[in-house]
Amino acid sequence: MIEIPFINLAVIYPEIAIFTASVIVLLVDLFMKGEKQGTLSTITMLGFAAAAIIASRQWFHFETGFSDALIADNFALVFKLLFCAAGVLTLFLSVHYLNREKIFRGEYFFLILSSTVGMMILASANELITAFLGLEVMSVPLYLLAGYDKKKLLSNEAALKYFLMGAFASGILIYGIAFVYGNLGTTNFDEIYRALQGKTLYGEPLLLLGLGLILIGFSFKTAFVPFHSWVPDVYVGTPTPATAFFSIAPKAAGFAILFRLLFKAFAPMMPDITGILWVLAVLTMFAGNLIAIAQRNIKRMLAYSSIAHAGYILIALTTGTADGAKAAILYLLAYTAMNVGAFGIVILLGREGEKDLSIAGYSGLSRRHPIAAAAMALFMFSLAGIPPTAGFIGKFYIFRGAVSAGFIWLAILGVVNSLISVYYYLRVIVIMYMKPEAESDRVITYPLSLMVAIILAAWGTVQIGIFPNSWLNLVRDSVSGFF
Amino acid sequence: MYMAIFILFAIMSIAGAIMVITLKSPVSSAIALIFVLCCIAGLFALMGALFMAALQVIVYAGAIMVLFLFIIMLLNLKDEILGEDEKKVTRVFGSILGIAFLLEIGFFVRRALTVGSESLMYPVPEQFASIEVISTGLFTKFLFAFEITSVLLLVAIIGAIMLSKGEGKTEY
Amino acid sequence: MPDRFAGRLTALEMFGNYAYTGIWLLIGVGFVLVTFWFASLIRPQRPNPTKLENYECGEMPLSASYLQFNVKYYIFALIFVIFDVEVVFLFPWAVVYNSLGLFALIEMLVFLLILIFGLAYAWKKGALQWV
Amino acid sequence: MATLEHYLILSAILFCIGVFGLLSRRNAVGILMSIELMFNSANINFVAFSKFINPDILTGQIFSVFVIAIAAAEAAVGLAIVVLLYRNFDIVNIDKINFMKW
Amino acid sequence: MDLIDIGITVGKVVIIFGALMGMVAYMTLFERRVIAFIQGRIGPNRVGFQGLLQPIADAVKLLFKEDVTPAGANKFLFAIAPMLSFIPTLLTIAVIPVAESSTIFGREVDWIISDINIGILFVLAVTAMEVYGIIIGGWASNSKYPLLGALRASAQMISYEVSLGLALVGLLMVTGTFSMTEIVAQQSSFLQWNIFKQPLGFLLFIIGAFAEVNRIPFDLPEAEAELVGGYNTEFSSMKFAMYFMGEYAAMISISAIMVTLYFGGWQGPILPSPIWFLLKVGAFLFTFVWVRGTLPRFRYDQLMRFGWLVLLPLALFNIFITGVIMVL
Repeated sequence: MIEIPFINLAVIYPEIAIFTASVIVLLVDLFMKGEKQGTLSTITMLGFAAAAIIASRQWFHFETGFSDALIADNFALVFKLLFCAAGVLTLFLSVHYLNREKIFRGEYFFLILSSTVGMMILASANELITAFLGLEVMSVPLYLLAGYDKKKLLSNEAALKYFLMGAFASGILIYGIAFVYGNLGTTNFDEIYRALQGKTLYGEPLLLLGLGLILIGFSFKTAFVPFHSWVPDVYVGTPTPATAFFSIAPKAAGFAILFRLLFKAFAPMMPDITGILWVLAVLTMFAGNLIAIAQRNIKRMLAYSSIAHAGYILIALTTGTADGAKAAILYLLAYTAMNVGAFGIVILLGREGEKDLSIAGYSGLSRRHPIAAAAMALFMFSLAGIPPTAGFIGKFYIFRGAVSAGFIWLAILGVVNSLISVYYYLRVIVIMYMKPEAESDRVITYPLSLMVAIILAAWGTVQIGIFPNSWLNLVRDSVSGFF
Repeated sequence: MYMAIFILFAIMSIAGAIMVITLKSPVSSAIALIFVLCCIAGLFALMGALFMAALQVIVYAGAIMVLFLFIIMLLNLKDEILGEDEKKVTRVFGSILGIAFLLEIGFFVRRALTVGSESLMYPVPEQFASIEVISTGLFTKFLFAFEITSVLLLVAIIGAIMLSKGEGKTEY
Repeated sequence: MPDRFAGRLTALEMFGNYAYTGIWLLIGVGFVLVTFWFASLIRPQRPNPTKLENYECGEMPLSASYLQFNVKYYIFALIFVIFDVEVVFLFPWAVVYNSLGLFALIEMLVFLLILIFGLAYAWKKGALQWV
Repeated sequence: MATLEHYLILSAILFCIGVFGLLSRRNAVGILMSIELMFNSANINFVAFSKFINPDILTGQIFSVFVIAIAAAEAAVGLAIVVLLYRNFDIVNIDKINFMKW
Repeated sequence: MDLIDIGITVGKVVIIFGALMGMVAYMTLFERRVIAFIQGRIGPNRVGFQGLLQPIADAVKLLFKEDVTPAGANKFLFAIAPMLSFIPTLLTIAVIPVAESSTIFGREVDWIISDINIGILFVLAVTAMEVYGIIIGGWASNSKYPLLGALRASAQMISYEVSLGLALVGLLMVTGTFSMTEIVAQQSSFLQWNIFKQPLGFLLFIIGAFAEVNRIPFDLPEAEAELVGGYNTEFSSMKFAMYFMGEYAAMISISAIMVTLYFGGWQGPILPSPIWFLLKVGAFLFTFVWVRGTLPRFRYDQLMRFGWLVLLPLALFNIFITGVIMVL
């Protein structure tokens, strides 16, 4: 008789909730006749809500299960909550958009939900193979979401590009995992940590190779420069709500696993790879910001800006301290709010067939649509990191963390980058407020769901910016038990 | 003898792999890939990993490659014109990567010579080939990974059907 | 006497029965090749253009032979790949089923249930209908 | 006797060939096949490590089972995307798609 | 390992190979005669006594036929495709125990080419490769009918391969081993035959087996009326013969597998074990012929629907039932 392992399903309650919702969505879509968009989005919403409630009730429980393959500490839970928030916001963004583009299909919700399952696994994975499987469960729906708008060439191309890059990254990643396994004989993060005691990275060539390949693999997925070349085209080709989702949730998931990997499993090796991360951070920030300046298409600009923001979070990763991790989580929360808001406005101002995406087309928007312009201005300010917005608070804590950990140059370069980014974010505002109105037959309707998303995002942006204390408490709790 | 068989399989798989990436006709290249996969299965068998060898042939060579061949025939892929200038950048990049990896190989070779070839050769326990050991691990320690695989497969099946299905009820 | 063969036959000793499989394979390949070779010695070889044409019920082939075929084939191959993976997970499971018992049954039920949703999806979307 | 190094070198060579193929092939199916080569080299590594490093628990082999399952899922999805592009726009070669656009 | 061992091994291989080839040859005659009988005809009875030399005459004829490679065909693939169809079938024979182990020259001889402990997996792996002979053959011909036939054949084979595998899972749960010899050893008496433990599994397996070897009622790939001759239309001479032999060898090997897995293999009372084995295999071969003479052909859509929506769920159900019974 083989001993039955201790399972502890509690670790994956949120995942189960989301996955159940996805299956129900699938079945309802298959067997229900007539108008089903309302039902499907309600189910999806309930799934996210249930997962979020479960996750918040597990706060400070520190469950582990499945032979330590998964761990539900606060760090994982805060990311799970973030994914739920991102999912719900994406849902609000999607409803109107899908109708406008006439591409509604039940699979959309299924894909969002199952991708979230993957992200949650990634956030709570405590073992490399589980993490890899989580990454795949996350990525495969994302490839499909990129190609969701089947009739559009850009969307198709985006799917192919995203897929090829993603599969390439997976190949590199699994090859790296093989070397780590080969060198240490285990893939469990705790055991890796124990096995690494007394070893140096440069004394173990196989380990160095493995860790390097793993980093490259994740760099592809989280789009660090120079592994970012897929980002702009994929972001532009993907349906806009999915783009908003892409720019937030998978990135957050990637950072979650990177934090766990580098701060926990490979903590003894952290000093050795700080230099690499430093270079990655600087490259990512500069490339993202400098190329974003030249963009004329708002989605493309936001794509590069998302690369740059990943660079800021990389600063937090480079510090290797608890402060860094806290700042990163705070920044991700802030970024979720402001980026969803920005994409919401882009959807609001867009028209069927993804037209009206040029930044120049926003000229004089303030006169005809003052509310939309004001909201956009808020999100742009926040993305640029101007107080009193969420973006400012996020950046502030990241740079402070970098300085206190002794990475003064990194902080300075980060500030320089913030200044560069101000240029292109403010340009949008300038065009909206200062330029004469363009000849446009733009008619804007204010669909309820989209407005809910934008208002929530604006609320988040302002809330984190003005009353950061409760959020700071949240992130402080979320890293407890992690360090 | 073991070494001879290893070298035979290794050379065949490398030659096959080179054919995979250089042959112009996609069908030939897919068949070369099938050949490579079978050689790798042979290597697995040589290592005593019989279950893996069988799995490699059943799933990889016998199922995934059928899918590839079907697609190649379905799309009627023409012979590829290799060696044009359009991908020069990637070619250079590829060569650099290739050289980097060759250096890595050189490193291994050196290490192989210095460490001594017998040092890593443990006697293989009786149960190495045993499927029970794999199953036990698969269904106890890696239970979660196993279950999540089904989610991945579900997503793949649904997504692939969604993408490749035509819009109408019957259109395929 | 054994000494002369000692070096040569280590493979059989080392890999035991697996080596026989290889030998059997070689015999099969050899048989086929010899047959082909023998046939090529004795058979006539007089090709002409008409003879080399594709068979199309006696008509001249009208169009290129590589016709586009149905995406259906792809969908069947796709479902096959997914379920083949499922089958190979079932094999190790079946072997330890006796020692894991109910636990294994539940595990596999969850696994299969999840995949059956995929099958239901394919069926409901008409991917399994050949029309 | 073939040792661990031999297998690692073999897998590294296959991985190299895969990476090179990925960058030099022009049609998406060819690229996908190169990616399969990469997955396979990882598999060789896993099995070799499980034999030579810890032969009594076989985790490496279990990993390669998962890798094969993942490869199957990826191939299915990737080929579906290829079919999609081909059906709608008659594209199979990736240089019709501007990959390096900034 | 000395000369006697080598001699025994060689002898074993020669006997099994020769027996297989002989069975393939006489299977063609047997089939033609039985079909003729079912249809009220006589069948070939001129060459030799009751047509017993007919297979030899056929072989000689095929040897002397011109080998035509159609213009535009991929020569290399066209040449290896028949081999790819024949050799996997041959390989499956290697893991089937054909008789009780006996003592020759004071040595224990197992009547099995290679007694590997993953026999069933080996069979499945090799079966999975069988499809390539057909796909490649059809594609390399550069012709319409073979391509269509090949695609149909391969789609059909892969569809039923899943059910075949799943049917075996049920068996594996009962036996708990992949080794063919052990499975035979477990079925030492009539009542212990696996057919009684896995009746539904066997039914699924035999249906899958019919589809795998492309026999009526699943012989759509070769449907003469629709597709000329299916994937082997363009093949002639020995290449055609190789496909033909592949098909008959597949029938024999799948019968042998069924006998081994479900019907106690070579075991039986009184008569010597090889005779029992041959008798059981012969019964299955007769079934193949009988079914061909009796049943009509499936329509293609029926075939696919049956495979995926009836056989596959049934096979899963079989596994579930087996699992529940074993737990109870």
